[in-house]
Amino acid sequence: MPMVLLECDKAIPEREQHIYLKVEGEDSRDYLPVSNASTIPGTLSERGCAFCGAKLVIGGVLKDTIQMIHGPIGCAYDTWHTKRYPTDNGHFNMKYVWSTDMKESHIVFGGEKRLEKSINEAFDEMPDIKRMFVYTTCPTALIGDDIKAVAKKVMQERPDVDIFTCECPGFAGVSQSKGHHVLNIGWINEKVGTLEPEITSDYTMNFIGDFNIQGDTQLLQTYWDRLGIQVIAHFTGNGTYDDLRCMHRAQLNVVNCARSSGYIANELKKQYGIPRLDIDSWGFSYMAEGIRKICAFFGIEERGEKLIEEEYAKWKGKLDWYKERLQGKKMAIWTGGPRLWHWTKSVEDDLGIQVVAMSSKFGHQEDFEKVIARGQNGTYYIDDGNELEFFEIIDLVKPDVIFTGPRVGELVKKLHIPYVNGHGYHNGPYMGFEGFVNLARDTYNAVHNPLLKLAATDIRDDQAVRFLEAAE
Amino acid sequence: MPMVLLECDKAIPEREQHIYLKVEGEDSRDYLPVSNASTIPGTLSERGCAFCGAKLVIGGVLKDTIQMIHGPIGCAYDTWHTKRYPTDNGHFNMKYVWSTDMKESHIVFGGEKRLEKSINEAFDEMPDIKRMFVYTTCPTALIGDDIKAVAKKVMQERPDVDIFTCECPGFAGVSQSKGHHVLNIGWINEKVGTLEPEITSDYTMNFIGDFNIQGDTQLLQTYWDRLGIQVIAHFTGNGTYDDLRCMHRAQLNVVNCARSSGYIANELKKQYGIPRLDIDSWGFSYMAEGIRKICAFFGIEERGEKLIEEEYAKWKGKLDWYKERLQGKKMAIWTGGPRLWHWTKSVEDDLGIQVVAMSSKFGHQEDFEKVIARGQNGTYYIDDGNELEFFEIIDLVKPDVIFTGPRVGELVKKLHIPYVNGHGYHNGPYMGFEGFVNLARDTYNAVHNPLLKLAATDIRDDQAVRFLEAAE
Amino acid sequence: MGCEITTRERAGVINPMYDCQPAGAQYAGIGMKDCIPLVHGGQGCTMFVRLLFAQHFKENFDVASTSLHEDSAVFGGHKRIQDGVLTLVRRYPDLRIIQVITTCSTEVIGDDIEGNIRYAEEQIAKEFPGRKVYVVPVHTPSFKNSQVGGYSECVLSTWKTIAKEKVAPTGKLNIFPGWVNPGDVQLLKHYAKEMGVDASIFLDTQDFDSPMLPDKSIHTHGRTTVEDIRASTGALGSLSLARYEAASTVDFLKKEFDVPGHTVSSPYGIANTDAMLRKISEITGKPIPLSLVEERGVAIDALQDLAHMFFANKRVAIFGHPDLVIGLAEFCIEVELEPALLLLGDDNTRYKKDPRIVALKERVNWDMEVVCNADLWELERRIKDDPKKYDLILGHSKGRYVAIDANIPMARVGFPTFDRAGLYRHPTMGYRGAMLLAEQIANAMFTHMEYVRDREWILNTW
Amino acid sequence: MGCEITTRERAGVINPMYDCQPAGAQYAGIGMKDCIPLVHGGQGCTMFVRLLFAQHFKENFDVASTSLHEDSAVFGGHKRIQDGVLTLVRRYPDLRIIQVITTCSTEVIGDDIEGNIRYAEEQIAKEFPGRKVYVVPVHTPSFKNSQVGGYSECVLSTWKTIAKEKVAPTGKLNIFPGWVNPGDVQLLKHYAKEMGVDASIFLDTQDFDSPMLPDKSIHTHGRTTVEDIRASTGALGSLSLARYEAASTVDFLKKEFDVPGHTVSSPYGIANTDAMLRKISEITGKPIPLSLVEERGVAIDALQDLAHMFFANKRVAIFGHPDLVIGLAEFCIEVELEPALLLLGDDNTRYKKDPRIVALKERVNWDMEVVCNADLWELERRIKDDPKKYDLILGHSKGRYVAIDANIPMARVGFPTFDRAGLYRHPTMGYRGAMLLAEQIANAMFTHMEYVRDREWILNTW
Repeated sequence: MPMVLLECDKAIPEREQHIYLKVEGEDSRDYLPVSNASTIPGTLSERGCAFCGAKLVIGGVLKDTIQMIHGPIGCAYDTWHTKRYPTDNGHFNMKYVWSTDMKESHIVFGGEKRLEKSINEAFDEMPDIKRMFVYTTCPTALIGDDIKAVAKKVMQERPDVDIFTCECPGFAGVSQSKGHHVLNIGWINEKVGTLEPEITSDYTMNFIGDFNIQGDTQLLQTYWDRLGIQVIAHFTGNGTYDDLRCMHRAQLNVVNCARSSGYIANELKKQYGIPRLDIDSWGFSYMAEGIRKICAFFGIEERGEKLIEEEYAKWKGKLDWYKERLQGKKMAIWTGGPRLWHWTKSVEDDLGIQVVAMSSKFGHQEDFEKVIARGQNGTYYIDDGNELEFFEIIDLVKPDVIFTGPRVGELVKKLHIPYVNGHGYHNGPYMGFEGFVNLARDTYNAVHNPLLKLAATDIRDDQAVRFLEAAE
Repeated sequence: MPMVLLECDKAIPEREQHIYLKVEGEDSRDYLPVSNASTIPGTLSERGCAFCGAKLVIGGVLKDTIQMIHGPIGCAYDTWHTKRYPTDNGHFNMKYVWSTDMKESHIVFGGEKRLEKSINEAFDEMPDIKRMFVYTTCPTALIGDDIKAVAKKVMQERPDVDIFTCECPGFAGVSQSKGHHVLNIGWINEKVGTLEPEITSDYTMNFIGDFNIQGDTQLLQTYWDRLGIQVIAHFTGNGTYDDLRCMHRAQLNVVNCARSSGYIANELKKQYGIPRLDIDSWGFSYMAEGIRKICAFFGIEERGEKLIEEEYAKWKGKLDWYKERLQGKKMAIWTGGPRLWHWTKSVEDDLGIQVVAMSSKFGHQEDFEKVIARGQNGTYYIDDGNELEFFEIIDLVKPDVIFTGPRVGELVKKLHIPYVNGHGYHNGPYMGFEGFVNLARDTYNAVHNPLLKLAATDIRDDQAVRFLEAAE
Repeated sequence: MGCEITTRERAGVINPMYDCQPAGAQYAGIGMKDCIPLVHGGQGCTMFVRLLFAQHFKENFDVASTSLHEDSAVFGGHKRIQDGVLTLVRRYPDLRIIQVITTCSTEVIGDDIEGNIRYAEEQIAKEFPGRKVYVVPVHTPSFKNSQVGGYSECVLSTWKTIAKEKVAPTGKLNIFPGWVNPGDVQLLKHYAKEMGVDASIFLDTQDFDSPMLPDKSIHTHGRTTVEDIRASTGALGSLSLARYEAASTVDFLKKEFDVPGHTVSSPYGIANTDAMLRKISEITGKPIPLSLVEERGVAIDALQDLAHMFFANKRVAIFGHPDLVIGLAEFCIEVELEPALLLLGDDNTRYKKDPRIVALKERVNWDMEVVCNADLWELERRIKDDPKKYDLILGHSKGRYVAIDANIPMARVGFPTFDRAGLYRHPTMGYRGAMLLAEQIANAMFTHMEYVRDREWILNTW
Repeated sequence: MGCEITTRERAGVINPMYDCQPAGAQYAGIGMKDCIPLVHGGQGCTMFVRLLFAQHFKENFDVASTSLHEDSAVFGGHKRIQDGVLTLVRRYPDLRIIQVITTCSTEVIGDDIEGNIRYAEEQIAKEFPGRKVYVVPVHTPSFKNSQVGGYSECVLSTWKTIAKEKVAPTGKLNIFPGWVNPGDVQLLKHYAKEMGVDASIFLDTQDFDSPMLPDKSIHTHGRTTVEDIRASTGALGSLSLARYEAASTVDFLKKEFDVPGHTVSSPYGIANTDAMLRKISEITGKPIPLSLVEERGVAIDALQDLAHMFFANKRVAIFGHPDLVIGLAEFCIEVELEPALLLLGDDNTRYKKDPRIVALKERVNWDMEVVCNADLWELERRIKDDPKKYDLILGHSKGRYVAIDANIPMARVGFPTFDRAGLYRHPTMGYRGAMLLAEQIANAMFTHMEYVRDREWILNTW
């Protein structure tokens, strides 16, 4: 009985298909949780919407691009100040959101004029910016505004600007994952190949599916620089709009997050024949393996070994200090999807941590295949976990730390369980060698926080005893 | 009966001789308050000590000089963070105090060795600083430490340093005024003439008795620059130790604060024949008059007129805006001494303010002569006023604003009277044309503070009325 | 000199000040006990609003979604409403209130909210005989109004659904503070206690600042119960402290149940707090006690230390909820700060006629602008044009980068204030709130003086 | 790794951490009602200390001087003591306590304080029959100890003078918090109230934060009365919260009047506050109520948001009063801050053997220094040598320029804190104090991140 019906799910028995407990001896391939399926209404799931999958996760990372959201104000307001992807040009991407601020009359009479005006205003107000993404949202999709036509019109009138349109309203698909797909496919079909890059190295690649969370991209870039590899486009961490138009010229596509960006890598292979190489950037062993694979592709193995050696010399001792102190700690991972499989084995190998429960918001079948393959026995693998399930799972596996978002972090805090920000990190970057030491440090600090012990104390507890003693 | 025995002074009738009420028709010269006399113990006077008169008021202003206080820790601690005299080199003078931290054993066995060690340490720790003042304090004076001998020894051993010693313990004299005197005379006798200045203008002067409170000196310096007059030494606002050694080379001594620094001007006249010219730097009419006098001395009247004209054009309108709104307001001045006579007529002439009571901490006879000559009828002139007297005077004259220190400001606040910082200013500088507009602005803001009206309201007051109305 | 009232001229918004209506409705929903709002729309409409609350309060709040997908866009979302409500009722046995909050999409689709609620209620009655769950229809299309109106709408709808009959007189006073912080709720309770007034704070969000307890119990939700709401019809009066967030429910209680309705200016600053206490005294017949006179005196004493020395002639830009912005402007004038720009962030046309705005307009003798339907770009652009235009910014954290990039001191106030620790815990209302805000403003200015080395030495002694 | 305990090696002091003994004695004196301390020394010894109090509290406090001059240096200051006392008694009809506080000069001169006091008392008896004024000899030569010892000495001497006999049991608990802020006194009163304990806070300095009142009355002085002091001999126990500031008077009450004496670590941080409450519970037999469990939980909840995310691995330099510094170091460890430098600012040799210091020494697994008899140059020099040595400074405002010039965030705590508004008003002790201090630390760090543009974007969501 590796599929689990939790107590709290008695009223929604279909949830049994989404929760898997890996058991020794059984063939886990028979028991893949159902994933990428519609959420049961009213379950307090953790999922976001397709729009945010496109805007917030991928498009909004770009450092030189206006993100015009065609809809009521909330879609803009809500996808602002929620992410931690800095840029090397002052974080333009995190400072602004743009909205057409749709009102009832535009719903009734159509919002294309308003969109056109908003686009022009935005370019006028920010004259240094020449690139834009335009997104539909639920109501503008429902009323059928033709945002492509508007974008085209503006581009004709303003030859110095370029606009990409993304039509994935919040109700599309079952989760943010749909937005990743729409944006990937749209971009490859409409924008890749429309600009030629300057080639400065014999070795060129795109780095795909890394969003520069707390500087991940910038840290890894120091490796590529040392290896002499030119990254033509970062999809999309610290990236620019025009770099992404040049993706067709790379010799290799290196993919970190296959879930958000595998589509474009596949298309680049299909349309341009560029090979796809998947690596893991989190964890010492994985990172070293990734560097080796890339260097092998380019035939620069010795450079890779030198880099790895230098990095190990610098960071391995620190990692081991933490490993010694984290050995045997139990961790839960409740994040989007791929990080489950990126992390479960790397924290086990590099830090001696046991991952006891994982919940994915928007992982697909291939993600669960990977994570179950890499994960341990006795661990719960959950698709689209909800709040009551989280409580029950915590009771079952008693994790010492949970990698999840800040809100859920606040929730589990009440249960005296510390969290580490599994989306935006506590104090990153977490990728690469240095980054994984950061992850280890944050985990150590979370687990060894003296407040947890204090929180568990009821200061009234020993009163009876004390009164007795006092009376003696 | 122009000398006044207040109700609160019935137990100390000698205070009658210190409080004068100027009355129409009487010859005020017959009724000068007794001043510069010993304070009655236990009266809660506002006076400080001679040590602070030297260290805090004059010596500590210098921007390049260590102020070594030979005594227990309090004398250093207490004369630190109490003044607002910035410098153009980063406020070294306000950031540090130095103490020999005398302990009982040094009291018993003598503190000269400790002083020597402390001096050397201070120079060692701050190698960029080569100048020092050394002060005795009450206990080191009482045990008879020879600080001059120690200073001499150090100067022999460290030829690049120069040290000035000032022997005025806190118990010397009746107030801080004694310290001004000791420092003035000591400096002229020991240091003036030991260095020659570089002369860069045909017109040279010392500016004496201005301590750069909130940038006074720096503001006035812009005038001297525009007039082409070289200021050889500022005694001591924003000044340097070595500049003060060159005072003998000025053609003219311009004195603002005669109380703290008249002595040195007189000695410079006696010993070097440099003429002394007293001016007032606060107030439009006074400042203009002062500039005219200085320019007349140098024969550069037209430059002076141009300056005055430019400044009037720039600031007079602003002054008048405030004058219109301050007309008839009643002000009390409770400060050190000279500001009483500097301000009483200037606020009357320039702002239409009536000064209704003045108390001087350490003014001498000549100060009271001046202030009573310049002051109005119906005004109280008080020497060394104390707290109960302040309360009573406030009841008598009901001032709208009091120019005094922050502590007394906090006291009168409870009586719903705003204060303006008469020592360190609220938001200065206050000297010069721009400065007097600042003074006007701060006075206006003090007097028109809506909180004063709110403070006077008892929110319970109209309850009876309201309950009645409600019942109807 | 003088005050100009304008409206944003651009069509688009760059950096909005308010979230949309459903967000405000959700904020109201979490203020009640045994209640989980159910947002009928895309999942993002819930997920990000829950995150927003967590950013501000550092707490998790429960809000559910109907998880609208394409099929609902085509065939309607009826089933998802019904399933959502029933799933909640089934899995949360203590649940007593569910607000069904509509969004832009479901309003465009035109789902029959009331009909589906009726159906769900029938199901509940069948499945859980004897259990009463109030399912509240809350119509908050995102393309109307803003979080401000959404909050008001959800409170009103909940009252309409639960407060069905006039109960016997309770002797209590209903106080509707609007969208405020737990610190404000605690302050109001404290005032009521000092005055001996039995007050119900609607909504009682004190536990939005909730503890970690040894028994691991979770109390992060409003304290306002079904019983409290029902009892409000028997109160001796209702007091609205927020024209745009609270007045509608006060009016409802007046019209439907003859509960006398009162409105005062939002109690920001001394005079507004005076007026509130006097009004409470008038309604209840309870005198204002000495303790509050003293508390007031401590606040005035603290303000007086700062006003003419540090605050006078400082030009302030203020943005946030309309009642807060207006109240803060009034407070500013009390402490000699000059409100120079007020930004009100939605298309409510009543602001221009708000008597408080009119009074401000008549009162100021400096340049002042009130911009309606404003976004934060209005602020940023003015500063770009004239970097010295403002000396201080008062507003919520969404405007933080304007202050950071322009190097202008900013005191965080309102909602959300995610970039400072603990602010939600302290009141802004009342005497204490005025004092704490002034302290925060002063300390922001002082810190600024230090970082830019601008007369920081003046703080050595003042 | 490990903790080193050293002593300042220089003879001289650059930027002292503490004022001299008479300053501390004056601070104690103003904590009593109908009391004006009379400082026997130069006028500066009073004037600047009064200014210091005003800098910190933004209030005026009454302290008198004997205005020592040269003649006294030669002939002795007898007359000035007598005149000073009598002038005070004559002009202040409500006056009941006068501490005659010696200074360096009058101790060197060797004036017979006790003799002169006897003489003055005789004069008072003659002139004001039936009026009792306690004239307290307080020997506080400036060349011994520091303000810390002076505070302790003045409290002890006052008790010795006034608490002359054992009164009937009062059922009260004496709490001696040491030199703390009005906010701390209010906190302790609140705790006592919640526990149903009738406590006397010695000294009760709540009104050091005093109001502007409509009647213009002035209440800026301690609330501790002659009666309170007398009644302390009948208390069911005394609790010292500060080893170096309060323990001596607790010992006196024990030795002279058999009042059971108790000492706990100063209640900074959670665990120390736990210990204090448990001790109070133990002494009084009153249980700790749920309300304090909840208050504690709110504080822990707030701290938990900050500790491992922002505080962990941050190296902290701490200076100030010894009990405060040690308590703050213990608090730091609770929230994952690493105390790296503790500065204790006088020549008290007992610090090195303080069990709390010994425990810290055993506990830390990072580099830590404790410098005794330190000045602020010890801090500044270390930073000049290694600008990255500390990430945070905790201390009073006398050290502000170290932080400003080295660009290190600093939270102001202790005495004096004149460069921030309102700090004295809030507690540092107790759960709430720990929480507020953590908020202040976090907000200082956050502001710093913004001004130096160091990952300030992380605050968008945490």
